[in-house]
Amino acid sequence: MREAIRDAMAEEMRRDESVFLMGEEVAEYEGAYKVSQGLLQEFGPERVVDTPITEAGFAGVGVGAAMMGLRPIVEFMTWNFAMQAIDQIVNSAAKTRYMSGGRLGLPVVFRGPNGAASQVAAQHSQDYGAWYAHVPGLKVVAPFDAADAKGLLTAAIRDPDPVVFLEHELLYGDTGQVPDGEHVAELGRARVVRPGRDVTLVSWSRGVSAVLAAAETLAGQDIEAEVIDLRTLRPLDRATVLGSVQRTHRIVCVEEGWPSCGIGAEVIATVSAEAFDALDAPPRRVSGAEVPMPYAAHLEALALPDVETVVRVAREVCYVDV
Amino acid sequence: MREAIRDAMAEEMRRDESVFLMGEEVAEYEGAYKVSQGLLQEFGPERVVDTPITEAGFAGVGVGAAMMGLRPIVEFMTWNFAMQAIDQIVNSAAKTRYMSGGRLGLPVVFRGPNGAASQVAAQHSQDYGAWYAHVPGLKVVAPFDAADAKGLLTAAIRDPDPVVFLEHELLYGDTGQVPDGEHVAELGRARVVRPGRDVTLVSWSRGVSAVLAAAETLAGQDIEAEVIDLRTLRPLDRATVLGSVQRTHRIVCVEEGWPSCGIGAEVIATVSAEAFDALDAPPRRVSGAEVPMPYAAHLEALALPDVETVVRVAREVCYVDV
Amino acid sequence: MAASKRVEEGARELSPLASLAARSAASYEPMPNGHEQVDLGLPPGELLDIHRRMLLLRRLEERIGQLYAMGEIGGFCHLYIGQEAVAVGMERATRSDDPVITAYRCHAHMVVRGVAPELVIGELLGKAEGVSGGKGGSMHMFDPARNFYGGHGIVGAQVPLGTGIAFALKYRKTDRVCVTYFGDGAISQGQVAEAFNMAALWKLPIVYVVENNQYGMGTAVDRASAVSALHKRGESFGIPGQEVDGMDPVAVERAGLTALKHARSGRGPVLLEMKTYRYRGHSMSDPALYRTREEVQKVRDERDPISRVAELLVSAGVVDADQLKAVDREIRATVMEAVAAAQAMPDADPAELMTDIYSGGS
Amino acid sequence: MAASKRVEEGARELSPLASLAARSAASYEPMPNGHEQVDLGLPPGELLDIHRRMLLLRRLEERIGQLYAMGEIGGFCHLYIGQEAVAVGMERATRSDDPVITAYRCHAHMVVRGVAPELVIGELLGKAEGVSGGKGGSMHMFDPARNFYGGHGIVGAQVPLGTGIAFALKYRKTDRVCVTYFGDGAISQGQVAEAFNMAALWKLPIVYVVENNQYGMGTAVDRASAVSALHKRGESFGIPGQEVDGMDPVAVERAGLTALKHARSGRGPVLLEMKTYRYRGHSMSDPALYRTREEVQKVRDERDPISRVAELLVSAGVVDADQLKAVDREIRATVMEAVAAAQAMPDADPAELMTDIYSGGS
Ligand SMILES: Cc1ncc(C[n+]2csc(CCOP(=O)(O)OP(=O)(O)O)c2C)c(N)n1
Ligand SMILES: Cc1ncc(C[n+]2csc(CCOP(=O)(O)OP(=O)(O)O)c2C)c(N)n1
Ligand SMILES: [Mg+2]
Ligand SMILES: [Mg+2]
Repeated sequence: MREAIRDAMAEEMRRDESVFLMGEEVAEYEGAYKVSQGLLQEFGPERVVDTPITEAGFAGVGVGAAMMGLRPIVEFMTWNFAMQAIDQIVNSAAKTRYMSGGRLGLPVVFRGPNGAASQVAAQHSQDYGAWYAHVPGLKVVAPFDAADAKGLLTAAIRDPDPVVFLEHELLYGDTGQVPDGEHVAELGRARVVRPGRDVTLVSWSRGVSAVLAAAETLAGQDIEAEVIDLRTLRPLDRATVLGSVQRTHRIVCVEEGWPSCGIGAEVIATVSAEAFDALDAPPRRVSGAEVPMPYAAHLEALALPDVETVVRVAREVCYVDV
Repeated sequence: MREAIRDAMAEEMRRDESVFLMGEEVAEYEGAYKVSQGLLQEFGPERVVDTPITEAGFAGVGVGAAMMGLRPIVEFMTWNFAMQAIDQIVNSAAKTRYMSGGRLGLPVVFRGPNGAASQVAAQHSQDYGAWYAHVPGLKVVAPFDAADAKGLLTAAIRDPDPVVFLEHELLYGDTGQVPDGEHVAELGRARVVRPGRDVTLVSWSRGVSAVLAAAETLAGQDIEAEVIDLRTLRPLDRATVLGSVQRTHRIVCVEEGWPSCGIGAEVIATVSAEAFDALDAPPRRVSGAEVPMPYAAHLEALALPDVETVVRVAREVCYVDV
Repeated sequence: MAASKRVEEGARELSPLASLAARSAASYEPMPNGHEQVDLGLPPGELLDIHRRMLLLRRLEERIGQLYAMGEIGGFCHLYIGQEAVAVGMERATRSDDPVITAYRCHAHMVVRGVAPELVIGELLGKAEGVSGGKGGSMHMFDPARNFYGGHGIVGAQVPLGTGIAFALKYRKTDRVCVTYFGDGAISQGQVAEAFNMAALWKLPIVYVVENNQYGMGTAVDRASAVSALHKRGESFGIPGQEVDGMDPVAVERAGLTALKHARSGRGPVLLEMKTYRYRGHSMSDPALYRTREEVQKVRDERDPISRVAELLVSAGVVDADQLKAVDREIRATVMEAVAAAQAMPDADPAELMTDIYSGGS
Repeated sequence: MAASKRVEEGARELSPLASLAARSAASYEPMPNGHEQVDLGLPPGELLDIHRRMLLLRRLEERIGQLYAMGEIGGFCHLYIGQEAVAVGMERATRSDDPVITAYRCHAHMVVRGVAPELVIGELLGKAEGVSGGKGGSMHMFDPARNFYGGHGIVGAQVPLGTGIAFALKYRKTDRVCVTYFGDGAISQGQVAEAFNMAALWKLPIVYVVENNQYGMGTAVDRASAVSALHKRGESFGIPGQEVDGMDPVAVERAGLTALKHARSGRGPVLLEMKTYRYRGHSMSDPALYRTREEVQKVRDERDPISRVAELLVSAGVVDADQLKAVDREIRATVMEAVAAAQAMPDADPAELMTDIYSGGS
């Protein structure tokens, strides 16, 4: 997936000289997670810019550059550090088109890894999907596979609005087919990655892998789960989710982040209000534990949703051995 | 309500000399919204501290002071400006007890007006309730009336954990009875402010006034609404809400903020999962419009939930003239 | 290093206002080596232009204050009265293709850029034809066509934004310079320091202008800043700084020209501290009890930029008092017409609530 | 103003290491007026203590690096190897009731404070008896009982926290001083500037120590900071700064004593820039390709604080090489025992997942 993200950036930088990349360690180090490998060499230090460790400042610099029509890709080493810059992302980037009555748009992409990695503890493991998805004026993307990472990032870079692009460190090493040549996916479209008739399982980003594994297990137990990868958290593709629930009558939403006011809450609240009559069982969430992420490996594992829990809850909503 | 907040601070400062107030314009100016009137005079500049306009910095100073056992009340002139400090609130304050395995607790209160005021436009009108309620380690309070403002703020100051205290500028001028003498309310308890049997209406902070007005109208139409004031957004008093829905079988949640991943989403998702069989109608949300707040008065009015909409949606879930 | 650089003596004498205003003009601070002094050569017509521009800002803001008091304008409204020399002097030093960005006290900066007063007033009245369609209000006005980038409500946030604009100007290999304004309160914001560091590190074409009007809301400079000589705030980053009499439009213009030349030539940022003053409260709702009436009156009497220029024009025999009165009448009429034109605009359409969130129009 | 203050000459000669290390020792920068030089008077026993403390940190970190490589430690792990003179010198200058706070590179700062090595290792192994119960890991260790306040993972965030600790010390009218460490990368963080301003404005009892190990992750100082003399970063706030040879524990101790005395006497903050170096990568996963092996080797050969002190001890005839080897063996044994003790601790109980979120235990 690492290469898919790099290729999306490289191809857009070749196509459009107003696209550039900035962030900590993106140039000479080629990315703290080696996502920007080769970019400095190809595009030079004017278009691949190492910044000081000043998230508020360089996010603002990116937004300012976008005011002049450049198309900055602002990398946060991880999204945890973007809390320092969130005022610029929300107040300066997301709100300006509206505040200016449409006179000033901001084509800027903020990207980097989001959520838990491996034993990096509380300050380095937060999932920010729900916060950004809360905010009108932002588009929020969270791809699961390499093809989507490339297609959606390409779309994000070309998009005239600010996009928050949430990657996942634990997916960087994943391999997957990426279509040859230009590949642009559409923002705002979920995808049914596995069709099924008994229960709808919704997730995104790394959560999809747990859900696909659960679906596999469930299939062996005669439960055919339909798996939806949201791909974009804002705007949410309500139609795809609601359509699925109309067929399956059951839904479980799986997220790595904290549940309160999370993406799962939004999905479930939407389904409850808009597909109430279709539901044959309580709509359920499986989520990360409501704790700051612990360091110890065995505690960390307990803090994240696992395949067994997804299977169990899916069986519960199907009223199997409950 | 202004005076209730001031009195809570003054009484706690009298009681406990480790309590102090810091923030922009809190001392000589007596608060941008005159909430800290008289405090400088009574407690002097060492305990009522004007800060430079450096939210990240002074929030961090507050948290650091709490590390040494002081009990800082950190005022944000409005919560909009706390986006600059949110890293300190979340990463330094909320997570430290956990990260330290319980060795270091942080008794700090962050407070100030939240949400829309009057025509102050997008950057000054955001409702941050959902963001903070998302975060374990924080307690989040949003009082509606003067008595609660005093009782809950007193409790927040005495609380050993970081508390986010969300006031509302448009409620500052409201008057209301405050019990004489020491008045401490319990954090984490919702309150049924109007009992009813036909539909549960949930809100908090200024939203309660629209909901109470709607309940009044509905009563004239033979619908008895039960009105719940959440008062605390984290921890959420699920029991009170679920208990009410068990009786009324219908729920509408009303919030001034944006709906996506909002408090309403959490309330509805909780009710749908945990009181599914009790529900006789789709659980619904009424919320602020999903737009950065516009300046023009007539647009701003359209962006906020109004009594008519609450009445209409309540009638819909009661299946009256739908 | 920058702090130890020296500039030619005698800069003060170059301003025709300086002798008049010697009692209050602040002394000049060192400027970086290699700056030639710009010879302004001020023919009477130029001084008249300065006077007229400042007076327009004054009369416009006074009228806006009245409309606010009458309830026709809502929300926060921050007037520029007293600070006119800064916006006018800097605008005269700036090329029209040099981008400008400031905070919420932005009406004047827009109008000197050439935005029609009725579009500003229309915005304040929440009109469809207001410069932000009625959605932004007093604090959020933009006109990219005139290289004006707002109008920002979060103290200090426009400083990284302006730095990003400068980044883009360099990226595009232009010779344009971004002028970024902020207040004495804003200068302590961490992101301002972050921006200073990047601008100096990357030698960005930017002139930072701190409008030191002595107060951030109710807080006097020395209660908010450990060092109250704010032009020194760039020292830790090697950014040359200069203190300027911000009540003298000619001194402002000259300092602006020198600073812009420095930045335009690729030598990186400059920080200008404009010592100025606001006569009104911080915003319309501030009774300004943190200072005495006498303090305000003294500045009005001794340092008012409009009176100073008027005095000079009269004493130099360029115009007489009657002619100045005629100019004032004309400007008042212009403002009245702008108000009338704005009031006649239609209100923003309710359907506009849901547009301009994303590019597609919604 | 601070920048123009002058200090007595000859400070360098006071360090017994200085002559040995003259080839690499950085020259001293001006210190504020009114500081008396502290006469350290270093009997041999003191130098032995310094040596022993530094060696303990070295051996401990080396062992931690091995445990990481063996997969017994996870997550991010930042070693202190090379920088020992800073933690040891400052600790000797500090009173045990002076609070200390730093970033994620915190094992050494804890141990010099007196936290038992096995509690640190236990934490790294995720053990119940680890200093943070296995929940914090390498970056998040706290021991308020020993006046150690972390252990923070967000670059720069501990600087306002330390400033708040100093605020509390002053509020309580104590004579304690907070020592706040951060890196050369961290110094550009806006909140550091914000904290500097408040500390200077309020004259807080705090000593800021920037451990300039030349790199913030892979970025050399001069690629991240417009001015690479980091002790000047306080100038804009009037904070006196001093450059110190951070590879010389005696120079560190002396500078620390002077700075602490200044801060303790109510004269406000001081900024010490420790010129130091880390031998290992930024964290265990960094191959450190941004610098040459030769660069690292040269520092090891010429400036290594442990070798420098050892050389001095031997050349002064205090100990001989064999005795130093015995000390090393003893310290290695101590570390081995600490590892064994930590490994024998029980894992954090799974039920601990849901405790310590709030005070009630959950
Ligand atoms: C981050 C932030 N904090 C606080 C405020 C509230 N506020 C608005 S203006 C202001 C004072 C700013 O003073 P200064 O920078 O001197 O500008 P001036 O108003 O004098 O032009 C404050 C505190 C804000 N808008 N943003
Ligand atoms: C706000 C923030 N941004 C980025 C990071 C990632 N990061 C961790 S350490 C580091 C380098 C810090 O360098 P320095 O301050 O010199 O300290 P050193 O590691 O050299 O001790 C970076 C960029 C972070 N933890 N926090
Ligand atoms: Mg000001
Ligand atoms: Mg470093």
